[in-house]
Amino acid sequence: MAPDVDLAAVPPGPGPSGLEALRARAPWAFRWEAGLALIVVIIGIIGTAASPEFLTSNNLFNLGLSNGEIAIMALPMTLIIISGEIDLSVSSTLGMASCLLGFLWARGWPMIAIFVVIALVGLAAGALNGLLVTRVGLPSLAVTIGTLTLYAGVAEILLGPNTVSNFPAAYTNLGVNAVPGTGGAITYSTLIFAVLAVIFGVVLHATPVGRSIFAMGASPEAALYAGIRVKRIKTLLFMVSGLVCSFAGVLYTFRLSTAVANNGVGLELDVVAIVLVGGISIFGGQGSIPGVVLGVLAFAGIQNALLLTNFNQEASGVVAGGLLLLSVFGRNAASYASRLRARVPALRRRTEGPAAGQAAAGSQP
Amino acid sequence: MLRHAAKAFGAVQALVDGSIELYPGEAHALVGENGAGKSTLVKILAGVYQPDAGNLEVDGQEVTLHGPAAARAAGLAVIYQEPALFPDLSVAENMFIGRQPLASGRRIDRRAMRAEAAAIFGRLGVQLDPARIARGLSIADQQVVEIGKAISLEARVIVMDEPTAALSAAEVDRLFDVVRTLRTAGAAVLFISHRLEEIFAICQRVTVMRDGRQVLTQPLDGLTAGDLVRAMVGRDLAERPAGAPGAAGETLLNVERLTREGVFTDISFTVRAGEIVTLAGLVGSGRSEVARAVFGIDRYDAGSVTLRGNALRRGSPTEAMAAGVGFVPEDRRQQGLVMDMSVQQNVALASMHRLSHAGLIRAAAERTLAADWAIRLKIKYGRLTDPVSMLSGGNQQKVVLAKWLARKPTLLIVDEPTRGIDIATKAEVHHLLAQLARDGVGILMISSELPEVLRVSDRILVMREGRLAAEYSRADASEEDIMSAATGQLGG
Amino acid sequence: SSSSSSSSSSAPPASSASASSSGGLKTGLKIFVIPKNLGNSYFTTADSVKSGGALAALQALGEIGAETSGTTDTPSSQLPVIQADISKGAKALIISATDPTALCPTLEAAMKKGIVVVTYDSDAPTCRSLFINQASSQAIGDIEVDLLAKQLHDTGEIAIVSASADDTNQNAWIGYMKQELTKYPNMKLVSTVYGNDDTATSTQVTQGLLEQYPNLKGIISPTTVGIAAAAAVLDTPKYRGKVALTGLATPDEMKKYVADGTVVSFALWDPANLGYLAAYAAVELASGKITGAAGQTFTAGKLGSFTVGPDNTVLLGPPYVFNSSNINNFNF
Amino acid sequence: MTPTLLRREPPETPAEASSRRLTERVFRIRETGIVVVLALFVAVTAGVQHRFLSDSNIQFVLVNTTIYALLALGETMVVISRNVDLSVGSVLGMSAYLSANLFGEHPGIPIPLVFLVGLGIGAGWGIVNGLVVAGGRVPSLVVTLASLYIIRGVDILIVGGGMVTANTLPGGFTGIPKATVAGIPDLAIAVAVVIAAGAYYLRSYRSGRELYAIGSNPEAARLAGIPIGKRVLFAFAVSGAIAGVAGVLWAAQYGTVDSTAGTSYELTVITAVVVGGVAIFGGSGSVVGAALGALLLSTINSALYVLGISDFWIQAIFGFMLLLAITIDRIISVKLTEALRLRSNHGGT
Ligand SMILES: Nc1ncnc2c1ncn2[C@@H]1O[C@H](COP(=O)(O)OP(=O)(O)OP(=O)(O)O)[C@@H](O)[C@H]1O
Ligand SMILES: Nc1ncnc2c1ncn2[C@@H]1O[C@H](COP(=O)(O)OP(=O)(O)OP(=O)(O)O)[C@@H](O)[C@H]1O
Ligand SMILES: [Mg+2]
Ligand SMILES: [Mg+2]
Repeated sequence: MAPDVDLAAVPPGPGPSGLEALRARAPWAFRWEAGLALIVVIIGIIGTAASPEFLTSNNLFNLGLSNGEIAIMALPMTLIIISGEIDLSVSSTLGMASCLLGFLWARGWPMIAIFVVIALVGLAAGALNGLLVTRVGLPSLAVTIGTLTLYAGVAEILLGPNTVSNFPAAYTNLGVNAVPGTGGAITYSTLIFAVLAVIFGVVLHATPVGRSIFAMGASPEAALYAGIRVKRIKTLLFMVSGLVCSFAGVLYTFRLSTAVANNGVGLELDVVAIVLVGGISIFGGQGSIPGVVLGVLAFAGIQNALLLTNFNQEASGVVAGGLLLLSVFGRNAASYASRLRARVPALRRRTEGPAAGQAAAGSQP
Repeated sequence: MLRHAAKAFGAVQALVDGSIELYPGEAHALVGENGAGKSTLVKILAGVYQPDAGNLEVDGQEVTLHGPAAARAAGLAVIYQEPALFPDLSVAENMFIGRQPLASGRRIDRRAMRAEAAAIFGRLGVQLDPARIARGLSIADQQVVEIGKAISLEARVIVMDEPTAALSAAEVDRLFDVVRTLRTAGAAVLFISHRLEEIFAICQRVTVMRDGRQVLTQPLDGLTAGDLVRAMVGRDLAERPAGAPGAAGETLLNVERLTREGVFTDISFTVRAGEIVTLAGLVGSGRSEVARAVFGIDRYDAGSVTLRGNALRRGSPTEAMAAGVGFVPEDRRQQGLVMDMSVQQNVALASMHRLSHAGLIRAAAERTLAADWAIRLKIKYGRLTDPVSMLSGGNQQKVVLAKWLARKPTLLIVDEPTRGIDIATKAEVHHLLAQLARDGVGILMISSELPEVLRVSDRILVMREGRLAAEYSRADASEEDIMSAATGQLGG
Repeated sequence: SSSSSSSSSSAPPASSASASSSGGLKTGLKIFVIPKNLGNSYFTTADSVKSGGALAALQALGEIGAETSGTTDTPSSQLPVIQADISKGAKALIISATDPTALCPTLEAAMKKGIVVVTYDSDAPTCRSLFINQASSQAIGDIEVDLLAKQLHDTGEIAIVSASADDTNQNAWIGYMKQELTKYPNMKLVSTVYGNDDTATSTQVTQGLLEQYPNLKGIISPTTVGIAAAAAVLDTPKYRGKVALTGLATPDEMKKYVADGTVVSFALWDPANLGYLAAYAAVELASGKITGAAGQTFTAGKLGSFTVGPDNTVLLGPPYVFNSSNINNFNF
Repeated sequence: MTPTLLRREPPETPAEASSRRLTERVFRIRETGIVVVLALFVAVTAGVQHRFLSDSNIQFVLVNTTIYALLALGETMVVISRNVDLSVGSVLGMSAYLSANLFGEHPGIPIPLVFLVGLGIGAGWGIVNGLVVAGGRVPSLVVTLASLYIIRGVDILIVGGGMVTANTLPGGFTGIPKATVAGIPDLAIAVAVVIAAGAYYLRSYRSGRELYAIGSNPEAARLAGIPIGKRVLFAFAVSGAIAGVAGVLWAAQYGTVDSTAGTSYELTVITAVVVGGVAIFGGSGSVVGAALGALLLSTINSALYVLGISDFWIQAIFGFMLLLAITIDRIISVKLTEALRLRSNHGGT
């Protein structure tokens, strides 16, 4: 039995245990957010190196301008994905609000009244998503693909071939001017995003509702058994999403001072991409608002850096996709590291570990 | 046989030195407290985990199991502690997945597959439809399917990790018959259970584990339950009295003619403050459904549920909780816990509002609450911030209990509260329930384990096929009465 | 000038060797060519060096030219690019506007900075120094109706397969088509449908027309994607020669269908020449040789000389008609 | 390891037989749900506009369906395994251009070879997706969302502003979608056969069933020793390969190919799959259903155009129809599970 004794005597490797200690002391260092922050910094450095323009207030302004609405829509999307659902209708909700704005303005409605209507319609659009998902019990992916078409269709009905663009300068300037006292670097949409991010962050990470959202995303049934109003909260989330997106639609319309049927078409995947880059698990139950904020920075930063360098714009998709992959792998790299200890002695079982186990984890949409 | 296996999960040293030897034709018991490392050892045998150290021999040949498939090929079949079925596949397919009987051209022969499944259920004496999809099967039915699967493998070593946890007397007897036939067929059976009487009923030898170590292995005859417990716990276990029936007070819960089409019919009973009422009966008799309906998880078609005279809205757990009802469900992994969440978050999950100030959850309060209950229930964990999935089955069950006790409920519904809980802890839980009762809490318990039922209940309601079959007070109830009422051999 | 340019617009694009850089033009200017979107073959022909478009001209004139744009033809994808180009220190922008109102604030800002803005293919009237017009909207509308009328002997139901319903060019042309149709009382425009410049959609709307109007005799599709899709649908014995098709298309797209008789004739200008002319105009402006005022003239290399018309617009020339007799002289 | 001993056991009990009939009906009814919707829709449309059922229009609809139906077949295999493939549209686009471009580059190249190339391109990308998902322990939605961007980007880089025009394509090639027997497009028949084969594979072969098992409960699949990685990889490879072939067909049907071919097809395909009653979170659903879903979509589409609905209303109505279809289908399936639950409790455990 000598060999047995030897085997049994094998002490745990020092390296991993050191890692364990570090993990215990500084868990944040192992979170994806940390890696993402690093990526953002790197992007900043590369961008500046590539073009002196990169960090100028003027460019930051443009950057904020062209990403404001997407960033804002990413916030409710974050909550929805964490709760285990998804909302692909964000872009068409934006478009619908935009067309509604144009439609009513062309008919001489007062702006305030228009805003109220848009808010209500946004809430209603979200409610429809929410009810179909929670009451009828349809998968949100399917439902919101449907409403993605439906709301875009409503936009078409509203404006048809027309373009409305005679909006008062007082409003359209919001899109062109910077927030006073920010050295011309901060757009109003950026400011709004910042404020909303704080609100969403607090709600998600510090309130019972936020905790409930995590719970229902991780295990709907257990959440139900804990007395959490899963259906109600989910419906509310979709309504919030509808509201925020229609608000983004207003911003979008004023920024381009144009209301036209195809406003916002195709943004939905960008929004989802940003949220995922931000480290939100597509299965729900995991993620953080700071992560998503970093995700926005990374996404917008890269796109903008590409524009400033003479990089072939056509390939921007390649880079965006790359970033997305990096995010999922980066997220795992963090967990690989923490699982190192379990893996080290098990290197001999190459055949089992990765293939089987990981596919099991990986094989969900 | 497995020698000196060790397994660690991160900081947790699940298995320090687990060794076990199995011989053809023997039923070998493996016992130990929750978290002793039994399931871990099982999973090593099954090739799910690779041991950090130690080796495994089959017929004297050292083997390394690269995965469950390899273990199966080596002739090991395993019934895991937590049933893992494919809800969308038929029961038969669940049993034969990956090795379905084939017809010409490597096509699957469905008829043969169903016939084989039916045959096995015949042996187990259960009436389960092989063509039914697995979704919606009760825990018990799921366990039955797992057992059927293991048998169908006709393996030489069959490992059963708490197969009886969800079963009630009738099914257990059937299972034991099967175990005996397997033994006579020359197979080795490794049998894990927290019910010592079962151990003595069918096992010849026993291995006791404590804190991941094998502390004792010897033939059972000559050993007493006391010896085993001492070995498991490492000390003498003071036999706690379950506590005299508390003076039952005002009527808390009043269930009137509750009916849910096809599941249960015309259920009426009351639970008074300070009283422990138990729903006994065979698995599948609809007890959990009644409990779920009372708590508001399931809707019911007719009848009423009133707490302290005011009616509970149907289908609203939130309202039931607000009214002071707590519910420990039967399936801890699906219903009781959010597996990805930390121990502490799970304990706090039902008390978030109490723990929050100005709408914000106070982290400190959350931690103290969790720590407090972890101590009171002797929960074994690494860090309060570890995911609860890291805890052993029994310890997970304690976390569920903690979650509800933390709410100080006036009526507590517990569905199989001691499922998979070791003997020492079980005594604690019983004591706990009795104490709660004494403090005036009304308790509605569902249990498939008759000794437990008789031990803790003030009143016992027996259900059969969705109806109330009989009612006994603790004084004049016997296992025989209850069994006959549950199975329907009731004289008149 | 119109005659000279029309003759030259029919000439196959010559290699930029023949480019004679007329005196006094600044060189080394940073000039960005911004089509509605990238990956659009029409604009690639208009811009690329290979086809002798804008970039070829800029190269010949010794400027630093680059083609930039978003990947979808929406203002929100074009705008950041324009802003970036300004940041990169452009001296001139040659742009096809996806949406004038959306782009104007930015383009005006650019002009304030002294950057020359020339629009081509699609105008942004209030915020550019010059618009290079491929052909007058009237001429385009008229010629397509006339081509179809000739095939239908002035009688029958016809329909229009347009791009997107909010495309300013399309709507302008369709407007003039309706005007021209008044000359043909027996030709009836029964429907206008939109394929959104998406092949699959254009195909389905065409199929829809055929089923909905069994007596349909002709289709006009003033967009290259639309006409290609429609041609593919009509390219069966059932419809060939029975439903006439014309519109705007590049010769290459139509060669097969002209050969097998699905399409008899269609119109277009030479996109490469359009870009080429725009490039020269931009350089002339950036060199201060012209201001873009009506009546000024300048020479655009191989295309000869052009005169700025009303509304600071330069007209490339009348649309050119392709048919079986000449289509094989072209490859773009 | 199959226990042959037990084969000679008494045949199934009546209870079992009846139950099997019911469970089988479940599957059939899943499809009948869509068939009913489809029939209703066709009936109504034809009532308003009889030419909707003209030979030519039936051909149009069937041909328009083929590409989506094919893609739906591959997507279904992926979705059943609790994954999703968002990259089909991009793969189709790249395959369409590269394969069609071959005719120009090598005039006279045999058509079957071109199809092989398309299949190869698709399978290649599919395998990449599969390897990353199965090997990298990363959620497929993220991976294929990334490859959606990447493949399209690469495509645009390759194609630039270029395009393949019909004149470079041999008549035999562009003729493929137009050939018919007895008024039915050959292509539609071929696709129907392929789908039938796929359905049979998923229903009656171990590896097919294992895809369902994986989607139904990945953890259990692992414990059951199912080679998850291999199966998932296979599903993605098939999905990719099919998208590749679909790309070639796309070129054949439309004649003109630029870098935008197949843009945003992924959502339409997933819609078809879901409308076809395939559970988006894996484990259940059938290829036939998905194909019917695709047929329903293009029928609705065609109907709206044939009826001459104003273009500005079409999209809205289409979206509405989608929601209606999945809602109806959902209601039907709920009724069925209810029936199942009641039954099982009469059988009792
Ligand atoms: N996947 C895991 N990750 C981390 N720790 C684990 C894991 N599985 C088990 N453990 C730890 O290992 C120890 C032994 O667990 P195990 O499940 O083997 O106990 P057990 O004897 O089966 O208990 P029970 O009787 O309650 O099932 C426990 O302390 C548990 O917390
Ligand atoms: N979620 C479900 N959907 C459909 N049927 C179910 C579901 N849960 C249980 N059933 C069925 O309802 C019947 C009663 O359920 P269950 O087995 O929970 O009763 P029980 O007496 O509580 O048994 P247990 O001892 O497991 O608690 C069983 O036939 C079971 O198959
Ligand atoms: Mg265990
Ligand atoms: Mg139960």
